[in-house]
Amino acid sequence: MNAVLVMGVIGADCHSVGNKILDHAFSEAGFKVVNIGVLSSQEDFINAAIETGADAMLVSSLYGHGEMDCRGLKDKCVESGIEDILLYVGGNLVVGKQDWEDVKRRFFEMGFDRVYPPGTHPDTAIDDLTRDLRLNIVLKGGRTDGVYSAY
Amino acid sequence: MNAVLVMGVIGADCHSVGNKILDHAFSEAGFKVVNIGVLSSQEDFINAAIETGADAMLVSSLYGHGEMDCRGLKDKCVESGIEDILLYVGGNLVVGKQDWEDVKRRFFEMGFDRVYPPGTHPDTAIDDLTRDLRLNIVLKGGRTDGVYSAY
Amino acid sequence: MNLKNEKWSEERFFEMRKEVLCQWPTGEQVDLDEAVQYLKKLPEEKNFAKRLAKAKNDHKTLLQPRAGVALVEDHIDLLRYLQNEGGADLLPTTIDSYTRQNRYNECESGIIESRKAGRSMLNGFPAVNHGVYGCRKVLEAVNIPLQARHGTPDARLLSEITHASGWTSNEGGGISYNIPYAKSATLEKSILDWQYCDRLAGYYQEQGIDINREPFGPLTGTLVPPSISNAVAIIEGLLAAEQGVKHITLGYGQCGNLTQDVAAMSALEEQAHEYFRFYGYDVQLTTVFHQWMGGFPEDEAKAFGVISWGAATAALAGATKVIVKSPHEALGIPTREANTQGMKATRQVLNLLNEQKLSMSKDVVAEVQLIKSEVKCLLDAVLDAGDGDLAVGTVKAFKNGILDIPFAPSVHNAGKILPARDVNGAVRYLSYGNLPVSDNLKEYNDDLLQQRASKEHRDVSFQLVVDDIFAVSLGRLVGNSALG
Amino acid sequence: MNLKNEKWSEERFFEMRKEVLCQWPTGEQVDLDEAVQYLKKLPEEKNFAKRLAKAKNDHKTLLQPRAGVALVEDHIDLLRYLQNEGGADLLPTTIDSYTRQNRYNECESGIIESRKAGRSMLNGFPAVNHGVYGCRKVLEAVNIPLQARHGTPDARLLSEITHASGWTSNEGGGISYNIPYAKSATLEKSILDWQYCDRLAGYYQEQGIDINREPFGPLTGTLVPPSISNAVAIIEGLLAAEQGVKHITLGYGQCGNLTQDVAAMSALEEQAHEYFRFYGYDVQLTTVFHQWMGGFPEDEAKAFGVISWGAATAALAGATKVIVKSPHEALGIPTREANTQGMKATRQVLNLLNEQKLSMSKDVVAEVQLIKSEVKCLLDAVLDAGDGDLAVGTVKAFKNGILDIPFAPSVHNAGKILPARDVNGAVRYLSYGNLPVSDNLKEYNDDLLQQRASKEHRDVSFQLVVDDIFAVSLGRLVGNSALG
Ligand code: B12
Ligand code: B12
Repeated sequence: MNAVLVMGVIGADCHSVGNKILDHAFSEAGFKVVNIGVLSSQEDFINAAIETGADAMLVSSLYGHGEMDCRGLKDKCVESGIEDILLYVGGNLVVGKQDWEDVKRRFFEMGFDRVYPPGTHPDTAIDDLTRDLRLNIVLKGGRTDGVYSAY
Repeated sequence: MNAVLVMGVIGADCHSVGNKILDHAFSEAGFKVVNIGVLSSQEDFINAAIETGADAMLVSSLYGHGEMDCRGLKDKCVESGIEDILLYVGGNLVVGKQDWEDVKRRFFEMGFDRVYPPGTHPDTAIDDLTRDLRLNIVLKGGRTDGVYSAY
Repeated sequence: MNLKNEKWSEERFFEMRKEVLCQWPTGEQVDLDEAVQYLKKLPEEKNFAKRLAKAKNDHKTLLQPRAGVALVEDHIDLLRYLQNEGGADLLPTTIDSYTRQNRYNECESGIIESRKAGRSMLNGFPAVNHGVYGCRKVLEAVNIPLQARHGTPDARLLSEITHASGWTSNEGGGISYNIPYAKSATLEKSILDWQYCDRLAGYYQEQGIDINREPFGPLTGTLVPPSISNAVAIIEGLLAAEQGVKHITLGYGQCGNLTQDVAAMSALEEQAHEYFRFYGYDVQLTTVFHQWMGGFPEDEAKAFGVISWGAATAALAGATKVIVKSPHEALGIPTREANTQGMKATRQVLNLLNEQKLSMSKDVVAEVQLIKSEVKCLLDAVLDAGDGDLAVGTVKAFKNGILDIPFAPSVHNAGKILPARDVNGAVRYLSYGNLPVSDNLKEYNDDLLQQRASKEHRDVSFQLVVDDIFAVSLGRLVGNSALG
Repeated sequence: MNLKNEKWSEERFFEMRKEVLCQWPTGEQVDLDEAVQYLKKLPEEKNFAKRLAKAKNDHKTLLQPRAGVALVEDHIDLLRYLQNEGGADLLPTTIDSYTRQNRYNECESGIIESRKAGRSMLNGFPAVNHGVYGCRKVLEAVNIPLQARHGTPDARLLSEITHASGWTSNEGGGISYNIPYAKSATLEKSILDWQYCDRLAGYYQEQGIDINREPFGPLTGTLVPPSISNAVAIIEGLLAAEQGVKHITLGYGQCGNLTQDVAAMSALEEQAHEYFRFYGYDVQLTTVFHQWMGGFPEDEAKAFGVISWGAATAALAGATKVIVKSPHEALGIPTREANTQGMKATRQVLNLLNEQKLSMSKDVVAEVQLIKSEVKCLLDAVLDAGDGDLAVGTVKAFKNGILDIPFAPSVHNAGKILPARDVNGAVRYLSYGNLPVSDNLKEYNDDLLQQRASKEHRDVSFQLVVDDIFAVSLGRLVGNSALG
């Protein structure tokens, strides 16, 4: 069974190129990709995740409003009963060139499991996903091998 | 009577473009210019100054060895009995991009009256010369007007 | 929805205005008669259209940055800095993304959060929320013309507020500010809404006030073949002219191949003139060249290389203005210092090339011909689809993939074409989708792509597209995965 | 002094060697037979000539910085950094100015002072003082070819030491490393001394070791008309070939006008080939393009603009390599970081242009013709002056102003010509001095200058020259005092 990823670009953000590239890369890597596209609200992400029983939610934000748009997403996931879903975020997350360690910390505090800087190659996320999904299963008490595979 | 300037490029330095431009500008401004050219030693400067009874000595150094090449020049002037001559230095005085205030201090300590950074316009030097030469006369107890003029 | 490429009557326009001005409380601040008086009193040097006309006449390329922050005072500081330190010829105000989606409530939060954080939390200036009072403050604080730059499918209120504030240019268009910027906004509506914006500009024009309009040339900024962007630019130019706009700047985003870029700019200007003339529009046409609009390298020195090559191409193409990127491009909205660095590098190159013309080589002439032929194929089909009506035809054309913009987010875009670079680095079609381009043009195109693939010892495939998307940010023009 | 353009016999060469190797104690370290063995064992990728030949074959432009500091260990760190971080294709070692004047005692002080100060007090690497041991350490610490770059009228000992150390390229020539670099060194002597250097390279070549020689193209780096620098480059190429040099790189310093620069590079390569063929020399010819060699702007962003435009021109001109400037150029010898920034900007532009050719427009063709005609006038007169002997003719030509380099410090240079930019920014002759250029060429030249003067509403006068010298550092190509 292939892991299901919900992905999209949050907020009023229309940057679609990276989204299409990630979709292509994740699909090629064997994941089942549910791409809700650009200009997606927190609710859009959560609904898609619930509907598809997704294992991970990959949020992109390129345009600078990421901090405002992502605030509260983790809480909403908890409220909606999908508190175990892996939460990744990446892109140009804040306005301007800021200290990356600081940015990362702010997003970790918001409840994201992984935070990616601009220019992250899709392969990095694929590696992490493969590792984290397996781990997640372990934590959830499931089987440790072969259950989720990207390939 | 027009003020006499001895000018040249010190040490093993061959940068001749600025030297030709300064020569042209100072001459146009009415100074009597004695240009000893590039690759001139401290002795060349001093001999030319003594021979021509120069009022000011304008040393250029572009190539980075200025600090080594200029060391001791003031002492030699004193020894040669031209301790009152105005001493200017300008160009790319040291190796690399260094803190300018620091560079200036080092050259003041060597006994230069004025120290110019890269990109100094000839007019700056002309203004300074006009002022300093007049001042020099005053200090020497001479007449304060009309004696030395650049025009 | 009653869409037609026909000048709106004053009644229809004024009818719609009432509705528009109610969209947010600051709409009340717009009084058209007062605004006309205000604009009439502005000094010449703040008029965008006049500044461009002068530059065109003097064969100079003007320099314009992008910039906008959340708060009025900060925005003024920023623009003054770009004017005084950066030496901008023309000033922008980049509008934030919530405004672009008409989410003025979120703008309000962004303004408050920005005050709290002590830095801009918005990626632009929320002009609607700041209203005419705020926008006029900005205009009055600077000495050169001001333009709204955004990406708003429905920019009616924004345009009302900014023009009334003396901002004499407005970027956008019903296609170029929808397909690359929106997901579900329909073209019927965005074209209608931009007819409104154009009609507004036309209204001012009728009162003797020159207003410049600039369709957004680069679209998605990512490997857009020149014939696509030129076709869209010409359509939006014609739609604007019909509503009474007299000062139009058509734009193009650098593809990176000098021959193609110079040719595309030439083709755009020539062919737009031809169409304007054909339809009897009397328009003052100028051009804008956008420095590379795709992904940038993170390294600042490399970014300077990209910026400078854009500047050189702008100069050699004889653009009336160039929109400047900064060395921070890959990472985030630039500080004013970084923005100024981009401008200084650009200015230096423009000045180095000021006296130089690139004489038309036979390669450039051939490429001009190619682009114009492709554009002709597209525009003929668009008009056909609309039974002669350009607006209607455009909507249908996007539905059928007769017009199609690569990598666009809109569901109203077919998304079937795929661009890739050829053996010389020019952007070609890996897939034409449904574009009605003639077979001989396609053969020529395919041959050039095949040459590249052979040179790189691989097949013509989607991997070329992926590699080309990343290429510039990885330090080259043509993505060649073999090179690593 | 017995100067003749004739290959030195081995006896004469070995006779002279004895004397040369005594000039400084490190001369003892050179053992020619051992050196030949050492060079034979070097890996291919450290051979300068081979690397250039490959690049030429692949139509690639290689990237080389300038760099040198006083101490061996620091110099190794520097070169490794430029290789690894900067991505240099070829490495330099810039030699300090005392070495250039053979003042090895002062070098010794410089080395000691540098140790004390903890920073380089010398503006380059004193290779003679460091000897073969020091220089081999440097070569062995890097992975790519190494070249000595200097400005030394008498570089005999320096060449002995560096070649014996496995540095497979040597920059310079009897004219180009005298007239712009010295005040009183006679041409008779400097040409003889460079015949020695060439003969040394030729000797290695006879032993089957490829050694590259590169006359210094840009001369004074300041508004040198292409016909002057091309004429000198071709003369030095011929003099080197006569001594048995087989791998020659001819150079040119950017003037800034694209048409002229591309044409000058074409003309140089074509015409050099013609002369080599005429005299029966079998030479592997490559070219080097120097980014703007005159005064730079202090602002780093502007400097990036100048650097990038140089990179673009190098690529479009198809140079085999480009010598890179840094954003610190106006201020001082660059840090390794600044040097790397210059290289990165350059690499980015080279890569953007890698797939692009500029097709020969008729303007370029006309300019090539013009430059070749002027060069022909000069070379004919030089040969005439020497009764057919190029070396003798060169000495006489400089005496009579038949060859003349603008702004040069040497008393053996007539200093009568004055360059200025024309209406398109190309470098022309404000005064031809005694150059034997034909009247029709002069008329064409004067007309272009007159056009510029008229455009700027002023006379053709010396002020043009002054303005043009400062122009690039003030942010433009053509100095126009009216523009302020
Ligand atoms: C092309 C582009 C545009 C196009 C977009 C067209 C389209 N529909 O996609 C246009 C011109 C329309 C545009 C518009 C705007 N843009 Co824009 N744009 C860019 C640009 C140049 C390239 C983006 C791109 O396509 N890159 C190529 C793709 C493949 O890479 P990517 O998007 O970065 O995505 C990759 C990685 O980031 C990563 N990734 C992304 N998300 C995630 C998530 C996870 C979980 C993981 C693991 C990885 C990951 O993987 C992706 C694939 O490799 C960038 C700057 C840059 N990068 O050079 C600016 C940039 C993103 N834009 C920016 C801005 C601000 C805007 C505007 C608001 C206008 C403005 N103020 O200037 C508007 C946005 C309007 C809106 N409503 O969103 C800013 C954002 C600033 C900030 N964060 O501080 C940038 C950084 C430019 C800048 N420096 O100012 N833009
Ligand atoms: C052209 C040039 C050359 C030409 C010179 C030809 C010639 N014969 O003149 C060539 C190519 C031969 C050359 C060689 C070298 N150069 Co050189 N050169 C330059 C360059 C690019 C421009 C100089 C120039 O002509 N400027 C135009 C004139 C009009 O301006 P100017 O010389 O600065 O002079 C003006 C002012 O400085 C001022 N001024 C100067 N002196 C004084 C004195 C007084 C009293 C006053 C008031 C004002 C004043 O007024 C002048 C007129 O306006 C500069 C960098 C730059 N500035 O962009 C490097 C530069 C000067 N060179 C430099 C170096 C190191 C060298 C070399 C040693 C090679 C090397 N290691 O790279 C050799 C020197 C060999 C030698 N023996 O001297 C360095 C010096 C570094 C430092 N100080 O840290 C510089 C700064 C480049 C760099 N950043 O590395 N160079």
